[in-house]
Amino acid sequence: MTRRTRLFVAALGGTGLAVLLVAACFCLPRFGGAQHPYGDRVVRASLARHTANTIASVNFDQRAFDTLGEMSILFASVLGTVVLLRQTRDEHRAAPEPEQVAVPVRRFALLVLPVAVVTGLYVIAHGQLSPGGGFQGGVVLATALHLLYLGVDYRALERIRPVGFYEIADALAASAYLVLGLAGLVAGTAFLANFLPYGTFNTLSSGGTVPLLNAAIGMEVACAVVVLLARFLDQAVEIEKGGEK
Amino acid sequence: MNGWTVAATATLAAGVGAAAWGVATGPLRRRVVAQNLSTSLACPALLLLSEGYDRPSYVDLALLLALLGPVGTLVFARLLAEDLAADPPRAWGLTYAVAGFGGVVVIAVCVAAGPGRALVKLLVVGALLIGGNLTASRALSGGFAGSRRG
Amino acid sequence: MDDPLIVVALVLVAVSATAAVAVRDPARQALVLAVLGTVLAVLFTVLQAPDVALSQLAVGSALTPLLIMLSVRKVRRPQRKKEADR
Amino acid sequence: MSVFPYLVAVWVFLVGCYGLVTSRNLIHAVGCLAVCQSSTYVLLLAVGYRDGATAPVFSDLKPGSRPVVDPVVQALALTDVVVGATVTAVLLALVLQISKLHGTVDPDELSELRG
Repeated sequence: MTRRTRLFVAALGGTGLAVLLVAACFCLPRFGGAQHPYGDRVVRASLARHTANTIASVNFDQRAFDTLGEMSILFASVLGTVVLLRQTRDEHRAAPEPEQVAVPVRRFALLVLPVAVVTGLYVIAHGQLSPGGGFQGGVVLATALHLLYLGVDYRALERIRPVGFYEIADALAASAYLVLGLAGLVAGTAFLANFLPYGTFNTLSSGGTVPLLNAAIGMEVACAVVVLLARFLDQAVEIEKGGEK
Repeated sequence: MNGWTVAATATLAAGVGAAAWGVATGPLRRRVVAQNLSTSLACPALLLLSEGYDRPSYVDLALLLALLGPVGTLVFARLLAEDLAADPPRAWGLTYAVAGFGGVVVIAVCVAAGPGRALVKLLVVGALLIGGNLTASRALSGGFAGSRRG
Repeated sequence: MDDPLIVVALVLVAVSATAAVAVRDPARQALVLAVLGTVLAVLFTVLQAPDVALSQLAVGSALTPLLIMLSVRKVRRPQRKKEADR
Repeated sequence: MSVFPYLVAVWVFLVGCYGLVTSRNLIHAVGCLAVCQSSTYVLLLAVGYRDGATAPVFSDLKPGSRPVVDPVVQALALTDVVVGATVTAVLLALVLQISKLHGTVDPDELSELRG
């Protein structure tokens, strides 16, 4: 198919899709309407289970099975990236050269790094209370580590980031989520049911299994992002085409 | 709507809107500066919104943006160092103006919040916001030597 | 209640999404995508979804740009090496 | 106002699709796909919004004192934002493989290579 026919077909399909989507918009419930039957029920259920952040309650309690699916997509995509970006036989590793970074930038990076790590842990730990949770905090933690690459150089990052360790931790976190789900079965309820005591409303230990599942997801996301970025950094910085020199 | 949300609307429409325009057009040196300023303008807007909605927990958003916005700019400064070395950005007047605006917003929100734990968090956000903005600008205008790799 | 605020945020999202598609160079597109991420986070805050906004900030401000810029660097490098050899 | 947010979501989705079809660089195409993804978040959150309501996060709010928006759609969008980023990473890894094998990331040149 030539470029022109392809564009023509795409324009035809796009116009049809646009008409259908716009027509569908006028059939949706009014923006800002007061009718939210599921939302109202979820909020009631979440308050009954002493979880202050309703969204965390949906993610890690009422729809925890759904999150298991999301987590397996995450795990599969990390696996896919690791397989796709492995070092092939016709490539070799070249040691990265040290980077000259301006002093204020380097100081800023080294100063912000611990602050970012603490913020990441804070966001994970308060997931069931205030906005945040494992997904967000995990990304912040992983990004924080890469300040070393941005502010110092790649060798500094490699020293504190044994990729094998993060790969194992990633798998451990994924299985921790499963084990917590199975623990529900052992306790005599259902898979991924909230079987722990709910605790006092609006404290760190409230919500039963929510903080535990939240922590497992936080660890999973942080390790997954570190492993992903490690593969990309390897490709962009170290691995070069050509045989062993 | 109250005064806080009106101020946030103005910041978004004028400030972030201009930054979005700046990042989409013009030479590379203008685009990177616009990207840096977009985060340092959105952060005060988030603080204003938190105050306007009367929800102290929304301050976490501003905290995260003040923390990660400069990191994003460092990414570009680092990986575009060679392109930027040929044509470094020179927009210190604008950068200081935006940093000053961020400072004013942080002080206003601090006054409204009053003493307490919330104040400490707001001050941390303010320090990260202004320090991050200035450091990221410094990194853009020749913070990296632009070596071939590393 | 906050209609003008929502409209401004929506317009900003539409404009930066259009710009992200119209800018054809991947490195410059990554810059626009970073701004799009920030603007989306503001829109989510305005729509009273701070959790989603946090997610978007964490991903959009540093992670996605880093991934794209590293890919651009890797794709560009063989070409640059050829030029250096010449 | 009652459909404007939905229309913005439709616009963002279509503009992303247009970019995908006309892209001459696979990395740019992956970026366009990220734009398409973001349209779904806009649509979901617009469906869950309620006039004059606030977020259903009760750490700094007395339950029942203010109306709250729908948390279900937020939970859906929240996980997808992070998972979508890792899927973007897989696509970029595929692009890197293509660039290694064929020395180009232009989809048109790639289809010429195949013949």
